[in-house]
Amino acid sequence: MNTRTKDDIAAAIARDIAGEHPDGAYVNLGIGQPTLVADHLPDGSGVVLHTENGMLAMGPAAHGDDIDPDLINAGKIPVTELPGAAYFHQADSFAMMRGGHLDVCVLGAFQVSAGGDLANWHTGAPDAIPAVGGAMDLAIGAKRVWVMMTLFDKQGTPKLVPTCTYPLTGVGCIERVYTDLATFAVGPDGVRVLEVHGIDVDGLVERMAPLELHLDRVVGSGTGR
Amino acid sequence: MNTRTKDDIAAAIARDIAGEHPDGAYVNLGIGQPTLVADHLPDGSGVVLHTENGMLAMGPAAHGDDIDPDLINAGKIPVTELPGAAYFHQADSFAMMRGGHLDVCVLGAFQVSAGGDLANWHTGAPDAIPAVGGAMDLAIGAKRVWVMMTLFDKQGTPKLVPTCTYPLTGVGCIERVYTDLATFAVGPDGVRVLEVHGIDVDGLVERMAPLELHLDRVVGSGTGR
Amino acid sequence: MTARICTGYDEAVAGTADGSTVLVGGFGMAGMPVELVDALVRQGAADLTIVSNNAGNGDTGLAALLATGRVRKIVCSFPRQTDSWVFDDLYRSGRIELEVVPQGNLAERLRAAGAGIGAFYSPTAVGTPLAEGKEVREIDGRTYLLEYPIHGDLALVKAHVADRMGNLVYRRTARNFGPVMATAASTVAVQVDRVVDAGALDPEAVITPGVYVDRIVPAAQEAAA
Amino acid sequence: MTARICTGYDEAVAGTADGSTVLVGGFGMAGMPVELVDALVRQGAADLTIVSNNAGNGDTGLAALLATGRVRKIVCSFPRQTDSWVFDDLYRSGRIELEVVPQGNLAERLRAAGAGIGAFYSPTAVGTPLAEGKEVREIDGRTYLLEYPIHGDLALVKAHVADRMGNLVYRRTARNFGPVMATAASTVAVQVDRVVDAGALDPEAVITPGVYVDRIVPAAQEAAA
Repeated sequence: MNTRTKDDIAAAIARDIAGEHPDGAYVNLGIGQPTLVADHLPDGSGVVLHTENGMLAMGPAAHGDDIDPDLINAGKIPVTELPGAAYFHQADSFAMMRGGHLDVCVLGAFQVSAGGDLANWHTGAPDAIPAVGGAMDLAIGAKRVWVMMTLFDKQGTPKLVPTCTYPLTGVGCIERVYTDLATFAVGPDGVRVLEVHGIDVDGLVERMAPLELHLDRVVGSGTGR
Repeated sequence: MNTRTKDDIAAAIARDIAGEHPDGAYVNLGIGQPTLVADHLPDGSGVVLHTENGMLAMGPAAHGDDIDPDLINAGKIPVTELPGAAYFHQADSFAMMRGGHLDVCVLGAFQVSAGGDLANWHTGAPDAIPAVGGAMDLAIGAKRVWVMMTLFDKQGTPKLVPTCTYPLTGVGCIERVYTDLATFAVGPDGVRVLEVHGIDVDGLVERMAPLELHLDRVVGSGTGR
Repeated sequence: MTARICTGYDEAVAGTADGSTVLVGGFGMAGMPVELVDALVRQGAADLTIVSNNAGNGDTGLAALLATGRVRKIVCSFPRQTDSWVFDDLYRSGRIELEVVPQGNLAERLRAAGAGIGAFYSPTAVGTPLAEGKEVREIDGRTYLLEYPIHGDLALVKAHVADRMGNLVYRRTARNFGPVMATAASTVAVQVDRVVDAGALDPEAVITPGVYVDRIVPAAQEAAA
Repeated sequence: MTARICTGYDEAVAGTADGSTVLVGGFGMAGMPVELVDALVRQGAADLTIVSNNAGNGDTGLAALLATGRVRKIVCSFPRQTDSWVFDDLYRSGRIELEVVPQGNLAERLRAAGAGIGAFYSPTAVGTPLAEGKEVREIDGRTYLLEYPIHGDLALVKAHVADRMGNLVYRRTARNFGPVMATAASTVAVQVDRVVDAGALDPEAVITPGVYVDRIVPAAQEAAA
């Protein structure tokens, strides 16, 4: 089976960001896997990374002597500063996000619904300690919010679902879902399969049931095209 | 008659600011006569002047080569910068004011009511072009808002009145009124005469009628004390 | 999108549609983007709503724009000045609509537009004629008015220096409305004294991060053109 | 009042009353005022409400304060971290109350407190469990929640350099919550790497103007004491 690795998915997102924003995009990459996208941005893409703890033009992770405890990303990982960087406080940083000034935000997810609802902050387990961070602000803030996740959980249950069963992070906020097996557009028109990878469309439809999939625009290895 | 000049009034306000804020006060001086207060602040008072167009530690008016068109006060007069100055934008400047972080604001007035209402932005004349500037924000912003004005208009009518007849700038916002003939405390307890100058108390009571004056704490030349 | 360095002022205001709301920076002449306003006069868009602290000085800049008769409405805090004869005449003859907004509310409404805030409760103007028609609410013992954001289609801003990423710094009190207006408009055009390379501005001292800026005109380049 | 340079951390937190709300800066350890929090542990005030982005790391600083059992409630966006065992234990055993607030709403509610805004409508958290009990309003076709200010009795902030007027600059992403918390508390205590004379900081680059700062502890002075 020829499924995509996290790196493949990150590369696809990076390609789409660069393709849709030829003059450079302002992008926020959520904690965890979405940060991999930064490693795949093409040279000269002009993409500027925002980290919601207060910085634009964030550079790659810092190592060795470059580590400065005052310079971290939203995941509290030491990072670096690129030429043209700017620092700002939390209210200004989230004003920038909430006001819709960032082009793309890429987040991880527990679940995404067909209509674009996002659940990524709480499993709903009664003993879990709730912690939201900036997730709810990011979910509704950027012009376009994309999700990067595996399509199925460890039990084989789809994470793209008719309706989220986990507590929501945001309503109708997700536009696209990048996964190991397929890429989807979600929203008011429902779920449209954009690409498949290492799975054929019939297999995908079967495993995703009862979720209804629009298949009129599928491309990718799974279709043989 | 030994009434106070504008300079005398400004000196009295400066003395009171310094007396009530021995460690230095943050003060906004309104356009026009209140700016005279700056000239009377005692050396070492530590008073820091705010100008609502975006500056703290504003210095005296600029002259000659010191004039910089980018450095003006709220009256659009060229001013100077003192050591320890800070610049900020309009939203931050009015947040500072509205949030109650300034100790004293001194404003001019058309009328002040016994309860502390202020009218200083509009005469109510039907052909007047309304223009409020920062007056309404200043009126309700500082911890203590004081007025500096002549007690009577050119027709001899008192400007400290039972109820303002001019359109209001702010409700119940004024605490003290400094005039050429007397200084008053105003507010929920009504009008209390604090000092008189060049007018005796009986004369003051008569000219201010029907406004009721509390006289239990009067000092000054008019009483002979 | 990353800011574009324009070859002239006309390019920076190109495409402004009839009926646009245009935010114009400046407090008096400090921070007034005169050359951009002149370009808007040449560009010819009509039926404009202008949002600016004042309503023009003398016969140039904003006053010249008003004189074209292409401004339907002006939203400002202080239209009436000694040299605002162009506006005064239009207003008195009923040829321009005026919305007077207290200066702090004007700044905060622009900030709200940029920060994705739907509306906010301000204590400024409570009990005054400018409260007419506004929703009133008591919160924690204090009375507030509900104020809505002011969005612009275009903002014209004057800053001091831009870097090639669009980061801006201002000069002294000329900063005034620039930073908030730059957050509040769909297209932001900025005139600057000069443009420097990315990395030449101190990232700690950037006032307007490049994410807010669309078009930049350096004065030096204009002079050389 | 002008800020006071304190001789030590204990002086900076002296007088903190039982039942106080204390705002604690920092995002993870960046900008965390560890020495001021340690002083608050020694000071002994109980029944505290702490407002901070996280709920303590390891066993020092905020975690040490929680471990004293003198914190009744914590308001934060992201309590759960790999090293938040002190908080986790208190929470699971029902010995601390938790209010989870999305990070952007937390910053904006602090800003509102400092800016004199009575309440504001935020689009963040609409349709999520964190919207429970909040007033909902549709404005211009979008749904918002009504959010109230968060005022502090005391703010503990870490900055980089202060001048003798109390003006502050920060370092990189350690700026985070410091500037908004400094506006939102009745008493603001700041620890800095060093104090310089008035005039030594660039007035264009001051992030927190001195008007917001009450008490300053320079690390160098503490080391020398």
